[in-house]
Amino acid sequence: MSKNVIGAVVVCVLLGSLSLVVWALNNNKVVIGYNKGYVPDQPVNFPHDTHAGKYKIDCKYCHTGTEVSRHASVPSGNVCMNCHGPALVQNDSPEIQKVRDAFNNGRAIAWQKVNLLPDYVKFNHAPHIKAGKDCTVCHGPVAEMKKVVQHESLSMGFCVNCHRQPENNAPTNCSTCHY
Amino acid sequence: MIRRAPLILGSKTYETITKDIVSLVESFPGPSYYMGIAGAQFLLLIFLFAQGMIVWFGMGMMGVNHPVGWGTDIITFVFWIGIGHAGTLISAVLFLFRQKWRTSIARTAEAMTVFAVMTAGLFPILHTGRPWLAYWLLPYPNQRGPLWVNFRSPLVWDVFAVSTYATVSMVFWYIGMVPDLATIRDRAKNKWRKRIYGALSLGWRGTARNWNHYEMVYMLLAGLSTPLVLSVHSIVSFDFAVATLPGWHTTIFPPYFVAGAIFSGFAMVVTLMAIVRELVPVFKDYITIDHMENMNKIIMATGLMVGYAYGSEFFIAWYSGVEYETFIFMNRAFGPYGWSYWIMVTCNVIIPQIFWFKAARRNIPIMFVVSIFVNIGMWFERFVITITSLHRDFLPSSWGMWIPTLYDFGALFGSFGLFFTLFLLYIRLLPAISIAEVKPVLGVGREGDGHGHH
Amino acid sequence: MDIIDKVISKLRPKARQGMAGIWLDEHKFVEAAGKVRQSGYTKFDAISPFPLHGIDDAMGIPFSYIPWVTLTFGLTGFSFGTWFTWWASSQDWAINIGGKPMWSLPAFIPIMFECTILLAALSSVGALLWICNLPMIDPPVIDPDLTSHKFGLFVPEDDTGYDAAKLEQLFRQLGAVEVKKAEF
Amino acid sequence: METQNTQTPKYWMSLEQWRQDPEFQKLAEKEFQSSPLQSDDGKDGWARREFLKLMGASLALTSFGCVRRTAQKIIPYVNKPADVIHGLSNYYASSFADGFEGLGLLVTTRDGRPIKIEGNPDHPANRGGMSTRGHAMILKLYDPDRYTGPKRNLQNDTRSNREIVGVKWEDLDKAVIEQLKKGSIAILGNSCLSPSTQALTDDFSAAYGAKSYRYDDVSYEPLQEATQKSYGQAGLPRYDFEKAKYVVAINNDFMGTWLNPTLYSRQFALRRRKTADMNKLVVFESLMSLTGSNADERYRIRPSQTLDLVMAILNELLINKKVSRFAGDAAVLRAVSAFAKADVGVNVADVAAELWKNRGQSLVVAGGVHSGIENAAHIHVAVNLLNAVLENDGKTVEPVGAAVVKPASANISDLIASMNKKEVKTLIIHGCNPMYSLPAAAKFREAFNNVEMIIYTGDRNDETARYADYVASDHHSLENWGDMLSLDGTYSIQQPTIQPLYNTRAMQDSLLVWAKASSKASARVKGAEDWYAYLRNNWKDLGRGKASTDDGWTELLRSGVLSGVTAGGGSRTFLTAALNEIKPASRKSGFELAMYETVALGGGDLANVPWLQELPDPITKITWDNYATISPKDAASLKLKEGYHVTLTVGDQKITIPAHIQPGQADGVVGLAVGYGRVGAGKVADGVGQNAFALAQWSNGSRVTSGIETAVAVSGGRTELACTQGHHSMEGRQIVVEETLKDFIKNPGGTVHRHKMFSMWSGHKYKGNKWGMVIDLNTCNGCSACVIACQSENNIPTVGKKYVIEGREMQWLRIDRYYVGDPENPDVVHQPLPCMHCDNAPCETVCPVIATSHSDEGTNDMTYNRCVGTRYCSNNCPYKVRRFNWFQYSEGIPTPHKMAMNPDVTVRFRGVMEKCTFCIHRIRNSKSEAKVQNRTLRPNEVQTACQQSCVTGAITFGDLNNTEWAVTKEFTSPSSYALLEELNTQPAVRYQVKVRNTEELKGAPKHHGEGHHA
Repeated sequence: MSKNVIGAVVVCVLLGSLSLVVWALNNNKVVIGYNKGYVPDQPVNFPHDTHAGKYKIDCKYCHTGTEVSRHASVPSGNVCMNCHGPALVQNDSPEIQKVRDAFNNGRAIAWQKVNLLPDYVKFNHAPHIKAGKDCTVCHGPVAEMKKVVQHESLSMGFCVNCHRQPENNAPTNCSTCHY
Repeated sequence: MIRRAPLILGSKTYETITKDIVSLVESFPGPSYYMGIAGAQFLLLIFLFAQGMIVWFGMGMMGVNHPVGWGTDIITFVFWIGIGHAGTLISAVLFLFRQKWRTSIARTAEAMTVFAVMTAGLFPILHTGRPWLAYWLLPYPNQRGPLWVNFRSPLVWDVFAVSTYATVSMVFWYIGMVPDLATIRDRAKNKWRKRIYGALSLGWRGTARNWNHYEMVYMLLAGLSTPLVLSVHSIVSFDFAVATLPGWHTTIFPPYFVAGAIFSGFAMVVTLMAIVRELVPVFKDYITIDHMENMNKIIMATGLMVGYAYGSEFFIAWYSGVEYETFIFMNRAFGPYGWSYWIMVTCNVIIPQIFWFKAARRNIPIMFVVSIFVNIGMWFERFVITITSLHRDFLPSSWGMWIPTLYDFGALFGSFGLFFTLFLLYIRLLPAISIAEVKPVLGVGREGDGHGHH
Repeated sequence: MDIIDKVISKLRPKARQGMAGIWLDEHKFVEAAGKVRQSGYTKFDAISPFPLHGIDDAMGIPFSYIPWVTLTFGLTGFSFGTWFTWWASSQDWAINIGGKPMWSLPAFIPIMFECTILLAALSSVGALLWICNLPMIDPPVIDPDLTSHKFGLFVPEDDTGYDAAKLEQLFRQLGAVEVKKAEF
Repeated sequence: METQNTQTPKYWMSLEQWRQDPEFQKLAEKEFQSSPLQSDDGKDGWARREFLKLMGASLALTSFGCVRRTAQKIIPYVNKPADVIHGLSNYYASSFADGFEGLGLLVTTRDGRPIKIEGNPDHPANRGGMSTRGHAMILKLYDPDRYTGPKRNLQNDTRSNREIVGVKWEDLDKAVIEQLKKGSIAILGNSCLSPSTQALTDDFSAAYGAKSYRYDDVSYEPLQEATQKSYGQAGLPRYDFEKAKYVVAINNDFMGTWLNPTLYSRQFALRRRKTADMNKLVVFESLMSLTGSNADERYRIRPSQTLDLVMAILNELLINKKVSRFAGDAAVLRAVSAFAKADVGVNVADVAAELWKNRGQSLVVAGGVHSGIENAAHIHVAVNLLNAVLENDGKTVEPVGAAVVKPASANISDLIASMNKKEVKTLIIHGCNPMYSLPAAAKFREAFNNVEMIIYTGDRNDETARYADYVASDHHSLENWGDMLSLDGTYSIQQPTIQPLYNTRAMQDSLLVWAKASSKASARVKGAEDWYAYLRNNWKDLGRGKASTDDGWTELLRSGVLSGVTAGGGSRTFLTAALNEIKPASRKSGFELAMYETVALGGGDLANVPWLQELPDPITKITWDNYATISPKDAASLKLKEGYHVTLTVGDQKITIPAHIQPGQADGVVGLAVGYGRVGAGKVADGVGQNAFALAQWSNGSRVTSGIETAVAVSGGRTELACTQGHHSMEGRQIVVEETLKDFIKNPGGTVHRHKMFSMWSGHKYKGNKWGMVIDLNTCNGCSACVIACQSENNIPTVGKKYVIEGREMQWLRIDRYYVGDPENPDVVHQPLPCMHCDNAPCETVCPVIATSHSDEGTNDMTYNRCVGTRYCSNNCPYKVRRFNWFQYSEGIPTPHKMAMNPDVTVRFRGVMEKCTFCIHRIRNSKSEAKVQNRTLRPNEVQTACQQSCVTGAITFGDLNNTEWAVTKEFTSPSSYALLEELNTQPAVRYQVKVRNTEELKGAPKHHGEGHHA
């Protein structure tokens, strides 16, 4: 008798955990791979929490591409210099010194890419921003981040589960993203 | 009452049967075996090299092109899957029909099935452009939304059918082997042999209460395998029949493929049995000339069915009045690949007619040669279906030719290396004749024998 | 090596003590089994190298209930196949494929069929192993030839009316070539 | 002008800044160097950020999702140019002179690199369309075989050695100027379409007293000569095929290769489309040309009969019919009657009658490489007379004036003569490659020994460069400023769209630098700081005042075209004296060799562009080779089969080459394409085919390319020709439906056999956009520009000859060509075949992993990253439009070519299927743009690449759910049909029937179910 009880329990536990795994994977509760939580070191310690959080600078001030282009764009050196140019904000900071040196020497700063999509995924910022999606939906609370972290898995499930919501009225064709 | 021919020759007792069969596992083989396995290994190496190169550099290494998107890999896949049918047929269908003569060849036929399906199963994976992603054909939970598979695709049906078939055949084969493994375990003197076969035999001890359930499960598996075996080749034929392509888009394909599969499978069993009889002379008592003759009869019968299918295809192509269909069949027989069509007809329809003669049916060299021809013919049947339909379809502008490369030959001949390596290992490592099944039929055809109670 | 032996001995099933008789002739053996049953033993077992005709009746072994397991799981497999193809193709993510309806039932029949067979077959085998207590690690064997050409009866100690001496006599009477105390 | 982003097209601002500000230039270089590619492998300094996406590494990494990715970097600009938005294209209007054909360009650039050439919709020559070579020339910019800087060739006395060393521009200039000061300078140049370059050359000549000579690899000298003789005025004629109702082309390929084929094709199609008043094309020709393949009536003549044929028509009109004002002109009649006995093998009475009936709206054209017989100018004089007789002058043909291609004072034969007389100390060669295209008999090479220094302004180590002492390596035209006056009289501007990739210098800048060193340099030269300044200054006059102000100049650069100004026009009178020299030539016996230009390669200038080499010839469908074309009858009598080698012997020159049996070719004629057999053009072109010019004759100081007596011998051996279409008959199936004009007018599409289809269910509904395409087989002439446009737009790799033979070409769009009727002289049909985007797509059903599926906009989507590569879809595609990546093709793309990749389209990896996407990225971009601008798509806003490039407007694309789009009307018109309709695949691409303006079709329409014929 006890054998049967043990067997039944084992079978139930197996089935239960299997369904749990299925549910978790399908609903993006568990992320395997995809670099969620990736926090690379940047060449310049750019504090988003200061710029976007404390001073409430609009994301689009620097990331100018968001409203028109596929790419949000990382700002070019001259954008930094708008505020951090000679005799302007925070001149004494060594991090800013790096930025200014680079600009003055005509060097670009090689930022580490945080949120990366593969080549075959054509994410387009402009329509998402136009549709009123907040940057934080995908990028998380950047305004609180000292160092930018990949906040979401950015897996296909992550995209699709949002596109599917009827209120978003977004297409779920393959060619929406892949072409 | 007509006296039945004995199923097992020689003066055998239960003990000698055990000894005859198990001795193969308990002794070291002779030089001819080693030569055989060295040859098989060589072919296997060719297979590994060819497929390795293909996986590394791309499918372009093979002759497949545009418009002939499927070539050697798919032809050989269907070929091996077809081979695999005889085993299940012998062990399951003949079991259900209470054909006692099946007992001595069932094990080896099943082993052939398992190895043929294993060999076959590699091909659909290796024929893809990105074989390392072949697991995407399985509907497993994933982080893509989730994105499932296309259940309308015959290739997904294939995945289900072939994997089910492989699983069930393997289980069937293994369950049938468990009592025999126990026999080897009990006879073992060596500690490791005892351990290994002990583990394999699952601790089987042959109590009557176990035999009761065992026989029931064996029958259930036979009953389940029978529709399964018919479905597998039907589904493989759907790969073609469901397509739009003239020459593929044919309703006759499922029965035609199944008949062809049995045909080629039995031919392969005859080939193997002829070899086994030579390699292991003692098996001649178990795999008798009567067994061989029975199989040859089946070969002839299925050969006629296949021949009928060939004729019927032509008739329907003409009768339907579909111009593409008519063209493709004329092209099959008289186009640039006409030679392959006539090889197929010769090997599959004409040559097996020799089995109308009893002397030919009972002559080992003749049947060996015929069985080889049938296997060649059946490979070419799949060649004809795959290549000639693809190379000239609807728009003449996209017509083209398919020319095999060395890698095609490597993949084809190399696959025999894999098959024979497994088969030769099996002959020496596992009980090649079902001991527990042979013993009850010892009495068949023996009068006055103390064991016969039939 | 020794470790393996140790592990095996730990995993070995608990052996029952009892009396065993060995026969060489299967007809006498089947008869003997019937007689032993008539003598009131119920927990005894008959060991043979191959399934014996008539031993079920002689020993009163009931018809196997595994077909019910097969049926149940076959139906489960069928239902799962039906539900899953429907759910995945038309509910979870309906994608227009080849202009076909989202739930293209005829195209899903192969899947449903294969699920049925697979679950039925595996469940039958599972049931067999479950019922027969298999796999067993290195179970005691009364005589190695019982899987080759000998036939054995074993009556465990806990069987009703167990009496070693009486049993030995009975076995000898029924044609046993060997009778011994054994564990099984 | 429609563009895909919100910006209006931009002109290039920063190049000037770069030029003027050395600091800025340094900075810019730095910026380039900080590219990710640079940081990764340190070799290449070109890449921009988007480039990363092309790298295999990132693909490999992303395929294995669970592996922690290695870091990728984002390199922003240090100082972003205001116009450049990462991820959006900028469009620049420019110009491209392809020999004598001037095309207006719209260059698509991304982050400062041109990625695609499109037609400038404002340019009258091509109106948004583009030729094959126009599309392909972008790869010449990124050609890895280009010289990366000026070179010096350390020649020995006989110029037989090859020691090429790099040289600094300063040193080169010093040496050249020193040499120039010795005087006796000759400049050998092509018939340049650029007025400012011509002006500069003149200035240079004036500064040094240099003499100019003219040479074109593909020359129109006979036409120019005949124009001069016939009318007493220089210049080339301007044709208007749109006005011509009856066109007769005599050994002339005006649709494919002759003069301005893009413009002519467009004009012809415009008239073709007016079915009520449709034109008729009658072609007399020796070879099967693109024009011949579009003929309503086609007759075969030998090259040597070209003049006879024109005369026969004149004879019919002037002597037999006695019509026109020339009928009484004794001089004319004398000249014409001299040909009365010439046998042309064709009855021209009907054609002559039709011509006369349509006088004033007919057009006769002749000439081209394949009618470049001895005294070819005579043909043109006769044709001029014929057009005059038919009163076409001033209507369908008119003078364009001397401004367009300035007539040369002397040609290369004069140059050779003066070189031999040791009158030339310094020879400057630009814009032509005489060592490739001149026959050895011209003895140009030998004359080099009398020259002290040869300076060549080519861009690679080609046939001519290897004999030059200095190669002043030139910019690519996309790197250079310039202007153009095309043959239709339109002025346009050429502006650079990328900073020069290498240390090259514009030819014009070289001339300017050298001219300035002369004390006699004109004020114009002295006043110009560089070529740009010179050009700008020159345009103060050319631009009719519009270019004088900065705003005007800006506007000019924006549109690229000086609108409202057209050179030429007016009337002219035929001078009968021109006929004096014309006499019947002696008859030729045996085979006549006729060279011809292919649509892809032309004169061979762009031979190193793999797209062109792999473009199936519109007629033969053969790639990667030239071959001797021969008629089926001759092949039978020579016992010749396809690909067998033949040896063509002309005098002491021999060429052994595979043969191609060409239906429709005249008997007794061997055709051989020029442009192949390059030496030193680069890795792609070298060794491909044989140089036909080697067999050319040199007669009276000009090159003879046709009507050459040649011996043809089968020489054993066989080469497999890489043909993309192995079967040429439609097998009686309903594939291309043809209709006679009469039938078409009575009941358009009446000959199409329609099938009754039924379905068990109603099908999916498409509520939003539903994309569809209609291809008009009537206006499609098979020129194949769309194929290259598609290749350029969609990052399609080339695979090489071996793999084309194996059937692995990758072009998404193919053009099927079928012969109809008797192989001796069949009708030809062309059928472009993109993916049909079937509503009931057979490919989708069989894909196991949903890598191909249908979108709710009716497109058949191919998801590369999901594809495992079973190739089942391709097998099940009745149209066989799918292409498989048999190997990792992107590995084989040379690094600079990668800069021409379209970042909007995924670069496919090994083992996946691909196919036409309906330019889904363009749809997506347009929709995104519309969304950003709070609007829906405007009608006809989305254009596919093929549609955009199609100069005849044969392709219409758009939303089938919206009647405002042009495609809806076409799609549902009664003359449209679906290919293989009976399969019920419901294609989203339909065809318009081909209308032939004949009484009867060679392939009589019949129900395709009635069996097939061989």
